This record gives sequence, structure tokens and C-alpha cells, in this order.
Amino acid sequence: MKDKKPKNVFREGAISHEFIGNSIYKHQSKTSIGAHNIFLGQVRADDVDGKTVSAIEYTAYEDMANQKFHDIREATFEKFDLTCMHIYHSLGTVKAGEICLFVFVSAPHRKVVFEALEYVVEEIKANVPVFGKEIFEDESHQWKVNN
Amino acid sequence: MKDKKPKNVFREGAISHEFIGNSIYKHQSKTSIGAHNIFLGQVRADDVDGKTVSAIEYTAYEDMANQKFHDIREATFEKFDLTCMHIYHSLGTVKAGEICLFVFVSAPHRKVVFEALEYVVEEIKANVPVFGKEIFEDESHQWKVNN
Amino acid sequence: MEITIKYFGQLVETTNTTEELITIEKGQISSLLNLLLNKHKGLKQKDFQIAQNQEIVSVDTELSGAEIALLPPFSGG
Amino acid sequence: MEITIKYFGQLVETTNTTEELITIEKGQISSLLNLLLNKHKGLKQKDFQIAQNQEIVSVDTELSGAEIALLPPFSGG
Repeated sequence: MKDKKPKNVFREGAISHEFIGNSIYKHQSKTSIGAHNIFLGQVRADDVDGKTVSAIEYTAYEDMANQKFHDIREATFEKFDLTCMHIYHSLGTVKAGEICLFVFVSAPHRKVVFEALEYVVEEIKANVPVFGKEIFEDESHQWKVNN
Repeated sequence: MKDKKPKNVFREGAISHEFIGNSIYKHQSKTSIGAHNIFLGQVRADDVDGKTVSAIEYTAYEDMANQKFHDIREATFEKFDLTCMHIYHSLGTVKAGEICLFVFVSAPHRKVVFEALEYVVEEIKANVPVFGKEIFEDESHQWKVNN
Repeated sequence: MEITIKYFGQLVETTNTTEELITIEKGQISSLLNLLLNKHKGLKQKDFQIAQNQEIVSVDTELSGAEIALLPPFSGG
Repeated sequence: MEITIKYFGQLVETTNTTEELITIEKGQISSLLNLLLNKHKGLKQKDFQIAQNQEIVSVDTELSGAEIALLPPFSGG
């Protein structure tokens, strides 16, 4: 599958609730699906030494990241019996309270969607070269690290 | 907490994608949240002996069901460090491809939302007196049983 | 005492009713159950749980006079 | 050979560049790494992985001439 060109997972800016709602709506024609599971990453207004995060600015090694997203996708379909799967990640500025990651898995029955979704999210956090710069209200910043 | 009156979890008919999108949008002001996890139950157009399910008609022992939803909610907040949690279930007719169950949990960090969501969904399936009548295209029916 | 009996899901089809009032002596759920199985023969072939005052109870629970519901297998979600 | 080096995240601040061309003899990643650490002293204090041709590699991997990227800890999602 390596020769298939990876899709672009990245979206400029926050992922809107309308986009997510529409994505759900599009699955109504897939009537073999019985269970959807959705993960949303939202930017937290963390307090760090008395300063508050107002936004995260995302950059990525885009070609490698899209290839990794593609590899995660292939591996997930190998491991789990899913009907479909979608991943979207923000680039650029996403304000506190906005959505920066949208992972959507669907299957005929529920058990597999729980396992698959957690697997995908953990793989993304560990293996995709995306970098978040936490911007404080005073315009200073620090670099986010996943735990 | 037993004396607090349970909220009504039931909605007449399918749960729309706009409702789900709006529910996501409302959480943008809760900037301590870093992770949302959403489960959606969708009515499957199952084939049974050559006939296809076209809809499920849901009924419930409503008072007991709302009390059970309330108990599940309390137990979930006891067990998991969640910021918020919402459950909606359809009553009446939900067509194949439409959403009949919407469970939404949110927390500062991701680990807990995966565990909490699966717990809530399994508790609902096992303990809430809701009854689904699968209607076939020829208007005959059979009673759904959860597995 | 007089007890309200509620039927749900496929049991509505079995008994042809959603609710009825039953007059019965004090005793256990089992004596009510016997009365209902006699009245609605179709119930004998059905799988169900019994709730008293909205809590699932076993057949040796004492009748309290509160509402009784016959609940077929749950299939929410 | 000539190799394109890309920097990401906080390493852009450390090196003040997103991309540069380095000319180097054949050899292992480690020899390139030494050269870069000498050129950009700030890198010594930084935690990063190295990708060659978009795959994470160890320092004893042979340089292939393909694009190299220095990647600080990932923080997607």
C-alpha cells in the first residue's frame, strides 16, 4: 500500500463543529454501520507559571506526517474490522477551546470502535511529526510536549 | 444523589448531526477540556432472512430508564475524572442510517475519556430498560436484543 | 392490595396491554408472577425481568404495593 | 554529497533556519550530526530524533543522500 499517495490530513486552522457534524451526516448512507466513535482534541487554556495559554500554533513535517497518518490508517484497518476511518489535524493557529484533532472510526458493532479509536489516537501522538507551540496571552510561548 | 430529579435523556426521533455539532460547539467555552470522546449508535439496515431493517421503533420504561441513566452518570463521575458528560437516546422511530444514541464525555486529558466512554455505553446497553422493535421494509417486525 | 402492572416491548404484544391493575394478597413477587402467567399464557415462553418500584427484583422479594413492570431483554443504543 | 537538512518546531529557533544544504563525505548519520552540533551549538541542549527520507533512523545508519530532518518531541493532537 506504500505506493498509494497519502491523503492530506491537515486543515488550516481549527476544525469547526459544522465540519464534524457534516462528517457524521455523510455516514447516514452507510447503513451497515452500527457504531461510531469520535475523538476530538481541544486546545486547553493551561496555566503555566501564572500565564494562560491562549492558542497553539501547529507546524509539521508535512510529507512525513501524511505518510505516517497513512501508515497508521493501513495498520488500523489490518488490526480492526472497521467500515471507515477519518483523521483531520490542524496546522497554524488554533485558539483555546477550539478543536485541533478529529479522529472518526465506524464499524457494524461497537466493541471494535473503542479499541480502534484509542489505538489510532495513541499512534498519532507517538509517531506523527507535528509540533505545537503554546502561545500565552502576553505573546510569549513555550513548546508543547505530549505525555 | 438519589433525591436529585433525573434529567430526561430521551429525544423524540433521530438525533440530528446539527444537534451533535452544536453540542460540540457549546464546549468551546470550557477551556480546561483537552479531550472529547463521542459514541454514536446508528441504526443498521440489517438483513434477516432476506428482509432488510428499515427503522427501529424505540420504547422505554421512561421513569426507570431516566433514573438508570442518572445512576450511570453519578457512578461514572465517581470512577473517572471527567469535566462533563451528556447522554441522549431516541424514542419513537429512527430510520436506518440515523443516530439513536449519543454519548459525549470530556476531560482535561485523553486517557480517562476512552475508559469512561466505553464504561458508560456498556452500562446503558446492560441496565437501561429501552426496547427496540426492528421494522422491516414489508412492515413486519422483530424485537432487537443487545449482545 | 391493588398493584399496577406495566408491560413493555414485546410483552405488550403477548399480553395485549400496556398496563393493568391486579388485586392480590400480601406475599412475594412469585405469587404475583404465578397469577400473571395464568392470566397471560403467552408470558410462559418469554424471557423477562421484573422491576418493583423501578428496581429489578428477584421472585422471593416481598410485594410492596409499588408499581411492577415486566421487562423483556433490553435493546437500547 | 549534498544533503538538505530540515529543522522543525523549537529547533527552528535554535538554528535560526528551517532548511539548509550541507556538503559532506559519505558516512554515517553520526558524522553529519557532529557537523551540525558544531555548526549550531544550541542543538547540544536539545532533545530530537533524526529522520532520513522521512523515516526515523539511528546514528549508525549510512547517509543515503536523501533529505534529513531534525525532529524535536512530537506534540500533535
